[in-house]
Amino acid sequence: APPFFRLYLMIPNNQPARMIWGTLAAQQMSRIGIDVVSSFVPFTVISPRRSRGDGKPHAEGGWDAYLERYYYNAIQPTPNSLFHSRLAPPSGQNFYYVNDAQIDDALDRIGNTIDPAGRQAAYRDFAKRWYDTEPMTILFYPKDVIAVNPKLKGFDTTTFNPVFFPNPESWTIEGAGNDATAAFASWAPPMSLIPMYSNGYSDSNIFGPVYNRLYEYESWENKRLQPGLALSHTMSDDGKRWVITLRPNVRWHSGEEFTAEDVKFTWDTILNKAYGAPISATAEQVLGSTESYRVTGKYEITVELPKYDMLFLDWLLGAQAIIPKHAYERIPPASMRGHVASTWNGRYQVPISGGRNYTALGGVGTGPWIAQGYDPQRRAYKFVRNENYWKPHTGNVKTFYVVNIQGTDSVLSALRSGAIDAHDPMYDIGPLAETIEPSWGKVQTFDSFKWQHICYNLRHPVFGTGVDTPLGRQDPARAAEAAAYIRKAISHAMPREQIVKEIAGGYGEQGTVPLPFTSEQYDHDLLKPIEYDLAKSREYLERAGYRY
Amino acid sequence: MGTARYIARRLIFSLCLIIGVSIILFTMINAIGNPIEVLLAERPGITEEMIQAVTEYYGLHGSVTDRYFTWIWALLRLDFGTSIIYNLPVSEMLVTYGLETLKIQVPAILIALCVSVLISVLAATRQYSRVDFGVIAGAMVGHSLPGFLLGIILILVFSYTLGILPSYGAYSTRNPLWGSDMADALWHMVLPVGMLVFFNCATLTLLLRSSLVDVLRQDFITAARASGLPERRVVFGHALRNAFIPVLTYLGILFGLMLGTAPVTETVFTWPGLGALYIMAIQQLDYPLIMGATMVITVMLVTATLLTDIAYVAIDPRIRLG
Amino acid sequence: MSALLEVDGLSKHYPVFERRLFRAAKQSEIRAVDGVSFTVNEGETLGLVGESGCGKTTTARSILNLVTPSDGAVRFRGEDIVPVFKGSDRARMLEIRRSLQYVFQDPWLSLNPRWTIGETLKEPLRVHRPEAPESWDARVAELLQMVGLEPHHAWRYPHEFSGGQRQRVGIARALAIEPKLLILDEPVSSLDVSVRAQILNLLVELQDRLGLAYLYISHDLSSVRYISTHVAVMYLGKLVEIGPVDDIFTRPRHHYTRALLSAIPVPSPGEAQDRVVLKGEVPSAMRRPAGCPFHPRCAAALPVCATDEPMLMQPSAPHRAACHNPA
Amino acid sequence: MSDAILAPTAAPPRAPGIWRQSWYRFRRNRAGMIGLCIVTLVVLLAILAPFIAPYVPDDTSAMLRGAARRPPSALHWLGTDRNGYDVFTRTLYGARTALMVGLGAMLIASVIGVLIGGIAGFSGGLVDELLMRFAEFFMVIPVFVVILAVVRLFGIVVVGTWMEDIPNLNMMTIIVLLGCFEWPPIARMARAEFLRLRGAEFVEAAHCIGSSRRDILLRHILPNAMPPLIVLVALGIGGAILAETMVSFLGFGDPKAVSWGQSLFFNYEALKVAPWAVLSPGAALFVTVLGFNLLADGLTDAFNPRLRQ
Amino acid sequence: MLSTLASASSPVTAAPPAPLLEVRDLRVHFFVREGVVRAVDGVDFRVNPGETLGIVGESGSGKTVSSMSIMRLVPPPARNVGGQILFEGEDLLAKTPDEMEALRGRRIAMIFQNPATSLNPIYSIGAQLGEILRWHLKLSRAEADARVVELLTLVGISDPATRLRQFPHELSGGMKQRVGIARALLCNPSLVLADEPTTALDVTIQAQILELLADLQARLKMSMVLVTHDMGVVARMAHRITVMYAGRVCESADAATIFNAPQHPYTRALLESMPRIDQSYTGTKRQPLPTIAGRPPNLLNPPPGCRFHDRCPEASAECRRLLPLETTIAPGHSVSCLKRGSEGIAA
Ligand SMILES: Nc1ncnc2c1ncn2[C@@H]1O[C@H](COP(=O)(O)OP(=O)(O)OP(=O)(O)O)[C@@H](O)[C@H]1O
Ligand SMILES: Nc1ncnc2c1ncn2[C@@H]1O[C@H](COP(=O)(O)OP(=O)(O)OP(=O)(O)O)[C@@H](O)[C@H]1O
Ligand SMILES: [Mg+2]
Ligand SMILES: [Mg+2]
Repeated sequence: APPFFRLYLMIPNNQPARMIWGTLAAQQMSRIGIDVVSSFVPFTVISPRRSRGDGKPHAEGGWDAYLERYYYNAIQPTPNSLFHSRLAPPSGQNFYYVNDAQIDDALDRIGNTIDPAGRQAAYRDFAKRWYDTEPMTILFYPKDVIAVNPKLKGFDTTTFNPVFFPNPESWTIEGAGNDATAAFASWAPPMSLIPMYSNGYSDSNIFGPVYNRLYEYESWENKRLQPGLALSHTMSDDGKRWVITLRPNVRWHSGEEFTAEDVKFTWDTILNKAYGAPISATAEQVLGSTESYRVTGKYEITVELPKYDMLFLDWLLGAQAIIPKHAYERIPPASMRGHVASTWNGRYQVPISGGRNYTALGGVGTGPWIAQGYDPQRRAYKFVRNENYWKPHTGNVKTFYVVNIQGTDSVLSALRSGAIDAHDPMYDIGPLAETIEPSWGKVQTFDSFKWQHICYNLRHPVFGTGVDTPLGRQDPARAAEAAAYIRKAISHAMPREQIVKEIAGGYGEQGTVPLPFTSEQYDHDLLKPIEYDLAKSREYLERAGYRY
Repeated sequence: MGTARYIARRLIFSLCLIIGVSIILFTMINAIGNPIEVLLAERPGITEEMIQAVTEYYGLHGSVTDRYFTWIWALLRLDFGTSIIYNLPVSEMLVTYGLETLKIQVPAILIALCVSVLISVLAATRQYSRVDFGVIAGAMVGHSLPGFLLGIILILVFSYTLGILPSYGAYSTRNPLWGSDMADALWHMVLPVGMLVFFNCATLTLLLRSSLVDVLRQDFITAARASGLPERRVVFGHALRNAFIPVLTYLGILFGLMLGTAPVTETVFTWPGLGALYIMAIQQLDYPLIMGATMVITVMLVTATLLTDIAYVAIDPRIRLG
Repeated sequence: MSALLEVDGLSKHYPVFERRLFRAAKQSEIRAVDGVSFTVNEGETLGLVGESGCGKTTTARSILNLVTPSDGAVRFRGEDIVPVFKGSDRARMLEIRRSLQYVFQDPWLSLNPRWTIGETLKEPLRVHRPEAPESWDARVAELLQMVGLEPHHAWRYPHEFSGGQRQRVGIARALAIEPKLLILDEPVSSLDVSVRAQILNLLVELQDRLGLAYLYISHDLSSVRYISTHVAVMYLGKLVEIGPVDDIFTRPRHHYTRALLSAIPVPSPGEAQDRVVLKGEVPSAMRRPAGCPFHPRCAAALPVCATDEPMLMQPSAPHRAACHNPA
Repeated sequence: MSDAILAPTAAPPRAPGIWRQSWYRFRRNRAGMIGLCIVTLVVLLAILAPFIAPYVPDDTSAMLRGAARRPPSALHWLGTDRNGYDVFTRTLYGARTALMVGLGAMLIASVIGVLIGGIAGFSGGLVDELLMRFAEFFMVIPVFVVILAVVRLFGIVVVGTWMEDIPNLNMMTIIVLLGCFEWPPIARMARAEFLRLRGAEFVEAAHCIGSSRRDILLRHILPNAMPPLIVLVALGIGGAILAETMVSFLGFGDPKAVSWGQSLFFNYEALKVAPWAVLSPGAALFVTVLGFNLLADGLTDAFNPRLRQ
Repeated sequence: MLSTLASASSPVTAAPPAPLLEVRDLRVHFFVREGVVRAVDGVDFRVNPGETLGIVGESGSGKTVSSMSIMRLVPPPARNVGGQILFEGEDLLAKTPDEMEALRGRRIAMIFQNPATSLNPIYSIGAQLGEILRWHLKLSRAEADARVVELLTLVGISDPATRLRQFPHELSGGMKQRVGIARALLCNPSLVLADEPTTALDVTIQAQILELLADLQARLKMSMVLVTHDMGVVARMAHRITVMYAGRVCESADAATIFNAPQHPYTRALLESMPRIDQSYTGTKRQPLPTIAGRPPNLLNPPPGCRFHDRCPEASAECRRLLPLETTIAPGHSVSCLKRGSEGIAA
């Protein structure tokens, strides 16, 4: 029988395990009558296709479907920053064109409800609608598996952009005296080391240790916010007016003092389109404009939000690093990405008070670590302990490296040879965890806030809008319903249990909706695992009007 | 005189080759579309001015021919542009990574050369003996064993099972071997160089042995023996140098081959060289880097060919110059 | 006796290129053959002798148009065949090829190693079609017998034969289309002494039987003496002496011919010989001396020899030498 | 006039032809025979793969059964790999891809090479000079690097065009590229042979007889130029197979192709956990390349008759 | 230049002096896959001091192998399987490789057939010749150069100091052969082996080289073995001649005897089958030349009996069965032919 329709599935080629389940997914789809054209491509092929913003299918230069690992930019799940129909590209990050009135409504409530119980209900509504229509096929929630040097103590966090990152200030390497050297492996080379340009942990692994945020998370375990560069804040009852008191006597690595002007500068640059920060749109949604905040004291800044948004605290205050005005304000917007502050390759002079200059080898921050630049031969970014950090270091690490190592094998042999102490979770060492011997590697697992999914272009006439399905053609009013049937058919064809067990090495949970499995917002009663059942798949396709 | 003109001719021809490759390369890259799209695609909300600035920066405005000449002109000033991914001057990256590549390739060729000379002499002077047969068989196996498979096996044995050699990178990030950076670098070179040596050695030995066998049959070798020269001088002084002439071409090719397959070698050993850089650049569509790396690899190859040609002149007085 | 082949002022010049930086520039030329004239009459044999590189082969190849002559005429039965070869009239060209055949020096190289002898011998029949294909096999057998081989040899490959036998095949191939003139380029030089005689005998016998004319090229003077009726001596692309065989061998007039004759060791020990041993090397055709090309090596050279080039004297005389001071 | 040693009256049986002679010589070459056996075996296995293989090549049922990355067992003779494929089946089918790549690439290369080399050698002069410079040009281009780039970029270009419907497009691209870059050695050899044969006495003899140019080219020169070219082609097949494997190993191969390189690519990471999934295709690759190299070695000897002895 | 024949003062009449070189029953076989090629199968000859021995025979008769085995330089797969080579009374075959090395080039030297291939193309003339001198005579570089110049002058090379720095390809064929001769004479050897030294050269150059060789041989009082297939050359150069056929000696005698009173049918046929340059063939109808029918036997599997029997007009049943041994029929003249009184052995 001829296939029902053709679907182009792009599988990012940077993660062998994903390539494997991607291939499996494609095979399963063809088993239920879809003509799948799968290809392995680097993410750089996917991104321009999806960010064209015109919703064209693959054959017309857009895209149909691809595999992705995703997570929210804050620890509180913020689906409202991704899936609202308002956030369609090019200005937003709803690349998938999720466009559903019920979902929009739930997302708005998530963002703007101050009351925790009301917000919880909104999360539930979001999850329910998602579970029913499955705009994407969430395959599973991977666990982060990280092997560390057994002598390393104090590594109790996984990296999570950009909130958690290797925080070597709390590491202790046993038997290494008081000035130990530690090294951390990061998979991909960074794109830019200016925080607002960050693309993920490939960047934040490196710039993270140098900068601070206004609020920081206490630990991965409790995920509670605690003051960072801010000491405290007050919020009006309607959640719109905030007064933030900053920590005094904090010094930048250059020796200059940290003040409210730096916070303002940071927000200004994020909002300034000339800098081209990808988070600009989200920041605009939260802050409105540069008018909404004022410096009201050397250590105080007052903010008037257009309306309450949970992202303000959880994302803008808690996840966006503050950059130094005195060091970066002279860099023209267009060359910010190419500047040494962004590449850490080379040195530049930062004018400081007293008419002197500070020679910077990388980013200038207030953080526990001072950037020492990039060593291309070792492929490593070097850091030294910031002895004047406002919070004492609790570990014994004095010199720290972030090394660029590609490949699971390589990272494990690096760990084995003692070249590194830990690595980021990109490596997916789960399937290889059994090969790690306790003498050289301790396997640590963390519940992660990510999910692996197949995402669809929801403007695709078949599985997106459904207008080109038999049912949709017959009855245009039921087109969306038909598209949902198709997506559910695909979803039921995915052997999630096997994918987790056989490919991810058992480190993960079966996926349902884009909410972290271990988060408070995940409703375990509602969200039962989606069973692998080809008969059901076929049934759904038949409901969409296809005949076997 | 002749030699100078000959070299000048070769130089000019090499230059033409390089220009030809650059045109092909440029056409290929441009067939894909304007790189700016890829470059800026992931930056939502970007302004016109910024596009303009970046366009300016990468010299991407104007017609295709304009861009080609802009590019060539930049190349001539050794300005390869800026890597999109790393945000670094490409020329700088090529030098750092190129040196790492040469660091394993050149010693590998030299060692392989010495070893294969010894082995081939051993075999060729005992033609049809068991030693000879063993050498041929070994060389044949080595010649057929793909380098990267060998690399994988070496890693499996020496890094995984025995755990005595590092399998990744060119340096320890910290705690260098015996506290010496030098020792540490050599330590890391053992496996990749070992693999390349084995691989080259096999092919070189095959060639050198058969060339040597041929030369040893020649009249002038018999004449040298008949003049009472000791066997060692006959073999090393008279036969070997002649036997090298046909092998010389291969040495040039070998160099090209090694650069050409550097991506594989460097992937297997995670070596921070040009090959690995190239793979990365292709994966990420880092156009300036792709173009720069390809040009550098081509120039190196052309140089190797040129050097081979000149070496011919040095080793063989019969080469007709001019 | 009528003239079968007349060669008149035949020249072949090869340009010598020098490689410049960008292009090759013509620097000078090698006059491989320079104004050679001679006649071969029906049923006669003209021996063409001279040292290596003096242009014997080039003369033969120019006659056959294997290289295009630079100048001069080659008349076959009075008709100039150079334009015919240059022209596009293939039928006419084939007609001339039929009467004019070539036997090569090296019996090892002149047969296609991948063809059986039969195929090789059928090739001329296939091209010229003197008779119907059915009779080709019989003709091949006949040819093989004519040169002293067996019919079943048609099934063999060249490498299964000895040098003498291969040379016979080469002759048979040339004879397949019944030519009038055979050009033999050193047909016995690469053969062993004991085989040479067989081939020479065969040539003589064929000439007697078929009335062929030969242009016999060799530097083996004894075989030339045996087989030729006339001899032409070449030196550096020029004819220096020509005449009836006995005249040349007993009363050579050109000093080069004399030297050549005395350079041949005679197989009779103790026979005191007036030996002329030439000084110096054979000059290359590229750097030809001015005047008489032979004068730098000539013991009897006069001052005029260094400046004036001597011509072959007395156009009508049977024995002519190009020398200012003939012996 | 008769020749005493050729006296036998009855015609002896027909002597073996030149190809057969080569075969006799080849048969005595041990290395060549081993190579031939290996190559024959690989070809047979490739042809018979559907009948021998216990599974279809893209059967991932092992994964659904929860039996991926399992060591060899009665069910899966060489184990299963990370994808849940049966290693034995994949290795068998991989031979088809390998041969397709090797033969396809070398077919293209030989056609281009013989044409260009033949034209250069036969016409000589300026044409020769230009063509050989052209060939040299192709020799300095780093083939492997170009393949990576083209495969990668091609993947972007074809989307939405008719080319996309070509089955195994990536593989085809690799084959064509290999063919387009491997021809210079063949062209050089062909040119040398044509040049040598053009001046060969038996070719001149054909001229003398009056054979036409076409006859001379096709009936005299070409067959005689073949043997060294065949050797080159045999060598090239091994090289092409290797190149494809390396391209796949780097992740630029055809995702749908069942190729050894692809298996290596996917299982290399799991080398330590499931070495069988890497070693089987690796060994197959090695043996195949070795087979072609040995074959070429044997052919060199067979086609190099010291006819004069 | 006029010269007298070297053979004019042939030292035949005196009682045979102690030979410089005596080869007895030399056997060299090639062990090839198909079997054993008996390239040299029982060869005897001797060379007296100051004498030139010519060895003639058809292609493949074993001339080269015989002379190479005197040098102990037969290439594998050939092996010496028997016989003695007495040089100044000592058996060369019993010497160690080191002893042989000391002898080669110094006491016994060689001139090669093809001057183009017997010089190393990548070293200058001076370097190649000097190396030998420095090795054997332990001369300094300057001394060696002086000696090379001296020898190059001796062999008639003009401007030897320049030639010294030239490479073989810059010299003409005749010049290269002169260099080859100079190389052989470097250490004043007492025996020179020359394997077809002029075959590759032009007629007039050949005459020059032969002249030079005869002259040098007489002046330096050395012995020479001259291998050739040209009867004319031996007639001119050799005092004594050994005729070989299929790995065996047919006839040995002084030059005049071989040419004037040949005994062996093969020697006779060889002499007769050549047209004579000093004889006219015109006038009458040309008589066919006498020929030797057939081909030399295959040495891989030589027929029993006399190696020449199947081409020999005189052959009898005996000849097909018995291998003739060499017999002296007159002083200094030996033949291997049953019809000439040789003993035969069944082989
Ligand atoms: N194709 C060519 N290009 C340039 N020069 C050539 C060519 N063919 C022949 N010559 C030159 O022409 C001259 C005559 O050569 P040719 O072969 O006719 O001499 P030959 O008398 O036949 O010599 P041999 O006795 O060696 O056969 C030589 O100097 C040779 O170098
Ligand atoms: N490598 C070899 N393998 C087998 N047989 C060989 C080999 N070399 C020489 N022979 C045989 O040894 C015999 C003697 O060869 P040799 O070279 O001594 O002959 P020759 O008399 O010097 O001939 P020519 O006049 O051709 O130089 C020949 O019959 C030849 O077939
Ligand atoms: Mg000639
Ligand atoms: Mg010989």
